[in-house]
Amino acid sequence: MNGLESVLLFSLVVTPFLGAAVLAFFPADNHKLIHWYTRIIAASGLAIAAYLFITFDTGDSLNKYIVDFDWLPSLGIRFTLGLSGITVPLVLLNAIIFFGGVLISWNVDHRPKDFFVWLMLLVAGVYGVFASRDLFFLFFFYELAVVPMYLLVGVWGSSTDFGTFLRTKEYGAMKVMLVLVAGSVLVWIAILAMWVEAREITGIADFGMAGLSQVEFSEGFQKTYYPFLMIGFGILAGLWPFHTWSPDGHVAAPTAVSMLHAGVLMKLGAFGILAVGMVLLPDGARFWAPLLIGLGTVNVIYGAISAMGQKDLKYIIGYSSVSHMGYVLMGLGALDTLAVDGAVLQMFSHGIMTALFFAMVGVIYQRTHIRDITILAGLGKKMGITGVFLAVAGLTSLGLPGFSSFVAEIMIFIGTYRTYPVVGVLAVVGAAITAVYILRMLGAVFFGPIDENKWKDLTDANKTETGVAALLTGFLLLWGLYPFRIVEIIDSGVVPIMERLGS
Amino acid sequence: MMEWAWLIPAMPAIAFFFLATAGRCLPNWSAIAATGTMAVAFIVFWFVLADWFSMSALPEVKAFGFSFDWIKAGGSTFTWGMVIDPISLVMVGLVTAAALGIQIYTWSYMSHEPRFTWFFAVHSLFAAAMLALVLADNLLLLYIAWELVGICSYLLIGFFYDRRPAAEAAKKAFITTRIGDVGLLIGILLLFAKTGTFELSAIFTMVENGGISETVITAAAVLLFLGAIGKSAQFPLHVWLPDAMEGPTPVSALVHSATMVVAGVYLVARMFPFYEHSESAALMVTLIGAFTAVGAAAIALVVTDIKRILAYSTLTDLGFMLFALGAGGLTAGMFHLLIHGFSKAILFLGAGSISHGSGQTDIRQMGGLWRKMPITAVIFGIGALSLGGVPPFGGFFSKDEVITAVFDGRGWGFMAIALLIGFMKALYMGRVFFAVFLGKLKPENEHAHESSMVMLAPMLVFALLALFGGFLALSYTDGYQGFGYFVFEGTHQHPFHLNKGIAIGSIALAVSGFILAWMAYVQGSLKTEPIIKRFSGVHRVLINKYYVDEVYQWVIDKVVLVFGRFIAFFDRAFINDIGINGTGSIVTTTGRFMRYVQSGKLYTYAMGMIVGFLGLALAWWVS
Amino acid sequence: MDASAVAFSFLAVMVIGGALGVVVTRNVAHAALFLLLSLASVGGVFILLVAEFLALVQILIYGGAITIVLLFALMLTRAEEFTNVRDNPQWAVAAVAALSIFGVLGGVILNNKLDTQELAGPSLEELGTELFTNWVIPFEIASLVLLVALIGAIILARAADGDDGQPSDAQDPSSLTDTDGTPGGRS
Amino acid sequence: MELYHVELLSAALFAIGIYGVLARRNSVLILISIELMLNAVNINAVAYSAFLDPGRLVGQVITIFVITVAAAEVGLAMAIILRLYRTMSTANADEADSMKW
Repeated sequence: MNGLESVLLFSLVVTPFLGAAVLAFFPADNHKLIHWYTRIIAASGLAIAAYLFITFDTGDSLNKYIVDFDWLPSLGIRFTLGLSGITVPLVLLNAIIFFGGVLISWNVDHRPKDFFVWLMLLVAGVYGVFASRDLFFLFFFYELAVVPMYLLVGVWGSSTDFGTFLRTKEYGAMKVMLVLVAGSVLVWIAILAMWVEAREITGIADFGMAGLSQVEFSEGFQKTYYPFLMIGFGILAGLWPFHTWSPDGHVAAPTAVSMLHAGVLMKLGAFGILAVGMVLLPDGARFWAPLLIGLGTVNVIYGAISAMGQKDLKYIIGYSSVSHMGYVLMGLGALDTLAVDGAVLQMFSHGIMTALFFAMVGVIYQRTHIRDITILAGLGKKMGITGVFLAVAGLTSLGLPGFSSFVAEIMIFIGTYRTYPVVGVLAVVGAAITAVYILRMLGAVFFGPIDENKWKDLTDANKTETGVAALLTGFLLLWGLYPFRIVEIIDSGVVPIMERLGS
Repeated sequence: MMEWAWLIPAMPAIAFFFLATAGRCLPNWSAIAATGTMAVAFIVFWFVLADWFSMSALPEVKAFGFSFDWIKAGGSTFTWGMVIDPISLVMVGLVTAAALGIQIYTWSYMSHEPRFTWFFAVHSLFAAAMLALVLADNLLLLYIAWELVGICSYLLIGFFYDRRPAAEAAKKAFITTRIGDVGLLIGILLLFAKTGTFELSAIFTMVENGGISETVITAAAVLLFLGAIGKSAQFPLHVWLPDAMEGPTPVSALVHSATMVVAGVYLVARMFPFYEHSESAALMVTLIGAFTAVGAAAIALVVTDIKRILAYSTLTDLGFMLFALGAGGLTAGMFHLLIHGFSKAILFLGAGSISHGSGQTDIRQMGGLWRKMPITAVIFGIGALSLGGVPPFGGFFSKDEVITAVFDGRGWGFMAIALLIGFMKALYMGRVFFAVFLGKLKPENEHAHESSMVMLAPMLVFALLALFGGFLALSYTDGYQGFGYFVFEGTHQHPFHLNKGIAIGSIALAVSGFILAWMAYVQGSLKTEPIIKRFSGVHRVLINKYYVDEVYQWVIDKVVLVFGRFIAFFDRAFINDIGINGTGSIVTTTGRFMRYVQSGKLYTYAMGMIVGFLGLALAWWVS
Repeated sequence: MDASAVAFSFLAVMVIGGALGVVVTRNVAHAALFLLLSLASVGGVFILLVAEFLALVQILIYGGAITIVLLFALMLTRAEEFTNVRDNPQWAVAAVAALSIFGVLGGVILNNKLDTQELAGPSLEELGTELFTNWVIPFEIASLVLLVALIGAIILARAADGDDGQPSDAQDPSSLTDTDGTPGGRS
Repeated sequence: MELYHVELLSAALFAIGIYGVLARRNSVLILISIELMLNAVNINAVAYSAFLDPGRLVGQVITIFVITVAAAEVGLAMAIILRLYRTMSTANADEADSMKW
């Protein structure tokens, strides 16, 4: 470990861990102390991530700020952290959403201590996945990020009766947990296979990604094991047809967990495909790219049409996440530098955007206890601020220029169009369908006459909630209007991968 | 001064950000901030224009632009830059003037509205987006501005969001235009894939020297035109424009005159080299333009809501412009766009003034209003005569240019259609003017009153422009040899020329159109009821706008949404309940059977041990 | 056939017979007595194998202590079904399994006859020396095991607070009438 | 008397013990059957010691430990059976199955 940045990176990953450990000894009934403590932890993470992002040097080396400790030398396991151009924005994303999620959880008063302990562990896991340069620890953090979801959804979630079917929080929690663990099993198989194969070839036991990326795996091996990574990580990214855990998880999850779930957790999957699959198994990635882009296209169109048929706000946004993650998968599958750049930016942008969505839906649900858009109407009269921010998220979602999603999507469109024109066309069509369901949702919830008697005591978003929404909107606008810097950073991470892929 | 041209779109954009963030705190400043910035933009425009003329000594200097890097990734650099050439100058002039005038008008018209600030904020953004659209030197920035224009129209049409029709109209406008945008974006992507750049000048160079194949040019031209169809409300994506009346009147004025709808025409004009190089695409533009113009003019003759008549007249005029562009008449199309912009601004502001003063929107409830609102009547009359194509009003010159261009480009048959459109324009313009202002004053309109000077002043300015704008076509000095020398493509300088036969014919048709309208709605010698009775079927079809809306509504309700619900159901019932839950059920069912192994009875476990041992022994023996 | 062979045959019959008696009798008390017979015969086998000390220990501990403990426990529980226990339904399978085991073991034994030395055994002195020198630590640990087992048995068998030593009502109220107070349950 | 005679005796005793464990329901009888199996092992240990081990000691020492542990086991097992009988009013091993599934 050397240099200020390395120390900061290490502390970024470790802080939520220690924070959770320390929080476990707090008095459980002092809610105010617990909230403020968590806010400080989250804010410090945000500060570190912002510093790392701002000072990030897009120069020569791929992985920067290396933190490296021996952990189990006989198996080649090292605790290695490092940042590349791809991960810096994602780490920042995680910090932003964690901070926003903690603030938006001001109203959690059921066992807040336990809630925040699990939330911090989840966040620590996500930081770890993004920063790990060692597959063993990457997998460890990956699991660490998944497991708290079970308790967070199962204990603090909500059950909903949709008339024809029922979605309990227990069901949602179980589903999220089982599906994600199933995905991680596939990932783990592939990781072990690579470890064994690499030891066969080089004679060195090594879980480190830097070492493994130098190994020349045979083409047959790559073609066999890339699908494990693609599907395994893809499940977390909402790859069709393994996507249903995501909307159901959202419906059951509390607001902050939804934000982290769609905002960060789903990004882990796409990040894994890019940073593990495509980096370590380039031949496999090339061979399977048509499948990935095909499933990504299905995600886009299918998710958008499904969202159009939904009535529940969280389902609409859940399926829109499926649709938007489709753009990410599509961009990755195009194997085009511009498209992959766009995919990474879309991860960032979609993370912020869905977080904003869920924050605002949480505000609505907390006040009305309704999420059915056929019942809600005309809320704009009473909840103007909420409406504006939900509209911001919606407009970002449908790819309005000025917000960062547009930048990401246009890059994906260009990249996919010039590799697979038909897919490019379908992607554009998907964006048009998005407009339909987003405007339908906004129109149904906020426009039209309001029932004055029913919503007499309805209040708008309070200062905290407005602040969170403004923070997220600020990032959407910042990189929508001036994407140069973030694209430059992402590009510096993507170009070496693409050079290795030979495209 | 040209290097400051970026101020033109930037000023209203700054106003938007100021009003959107801090506007709540300073409500009284909103109008001043918006109008002030717009005025600055307008002034900058004049300096830029002056600069342009001082530079025009060098004919090869067609454009001046500057740019900055917006994205740099994957070996490509995307820039934001501006192009200043005659087409963009005309558009900037129109947009800044119209936006400024309409904002001043709004001071009075919207003064009672609590969300005054928000209106000015979005209005500013609308203008900024339109200005960026017309100044963009590359397709990416053009698309960005294009989308922003769309979203502003959504916000403004849906300004009265608590009224369900307004919300629905806004949604319809955005989604309909968005469908066209799919084509536009695909066209842009196609061009980028083939040329590797978004820069207009680079693309045009490749078009000129054959760097792009004919097929790609045609495909791109058609795809780009899809975008224009959406934005300029051409058939079959025209349905949103009449409904857009749900927005406040100043919005309608802005949408119909200078922003939004003319964006499509501008796009075709801007991409004109494509249509020059692709005869089939140009023919498509002509046909769609002509078809829309005739169809919409027929509807304009029967509907009775004043704003709807004006809306269908806009459709007609937009079709008319595209008609000209498709026939190769860039100058004519742009000129008509300019004159139409001023005239239509008057008509809409006038209509707003009428409904503001009398509370009526249906022309059957009006009549004789000139006694109560004489200034409005005069101004509205100028607009109607101009669009009706009566000399010496501006509309006459531009209409004549269009018909001449059509004749030159497409021959007699199309010229006849153009003349027919000209006649219908005169007829419905006469109808709306006479029915509203002449005739007997109805008793319920006794309380009608003239609007305030704040509203009338901008109308007066536009009236003067509509009145004398036509003379822009003529040549005066070496520096300005007429509109046709100013706006042209390639080497086809197009001086204003009067084809005497066509001019006489069009004047005769225009005047007869007004006379017919006068007979029908003032003098009464021509009865409309018998005609309606005689052609009741046609009338019903026209009143119902050819049932296009109904068909679309049916498709949306019965196909799109049903399909969406089906997919949602499919996802839940099949993918989830069978696919995902099914996997879970297989595991739990297996477990439910397997658990009987766990009997709780000691002797079965012991038996398991023994059987296991025997099995091992057997295996050992076998091996 | 020499004397030791005759004695071994006789003892073997006694061991097997006693064991079979243990597993077929329906009365638990009889089973305990058959066990005594079988184990005592095993003690006899030990004598034939020149392990006199073990034979003594076998008869004292098994014959004396263990069988007595079993009989005491049976008396303390005094379930009437103990005089007529039924085997479980898988007894036939169990018989096959047991025969199979015997077959496997017998096969292995007969196919692997080991080279034996002359039959001999250590003297009692040797055994004692060995136990208290080389094996002293395991020996002491074994005594600890016994102690712990003893304490554990006492704790398990004594009635908990509020437990009157009767079968609890919740499980089977009818059994209350079958058993009376068991003073042995309280320590 | 050869070694394999003793081994066969031991195997028979072991098999009978297994039968008892598998076929009996009463936990006391299962316990007794286990004692039979332990004795089979003891016979083997002593026999090997007598026939094979040059020092002739280890088998007997082992047997002493087995007997010790068996004594401890019986004591504990009987206590458990008593306890079981008191709480579930049965001494049958298959009726105490509340921890299944």
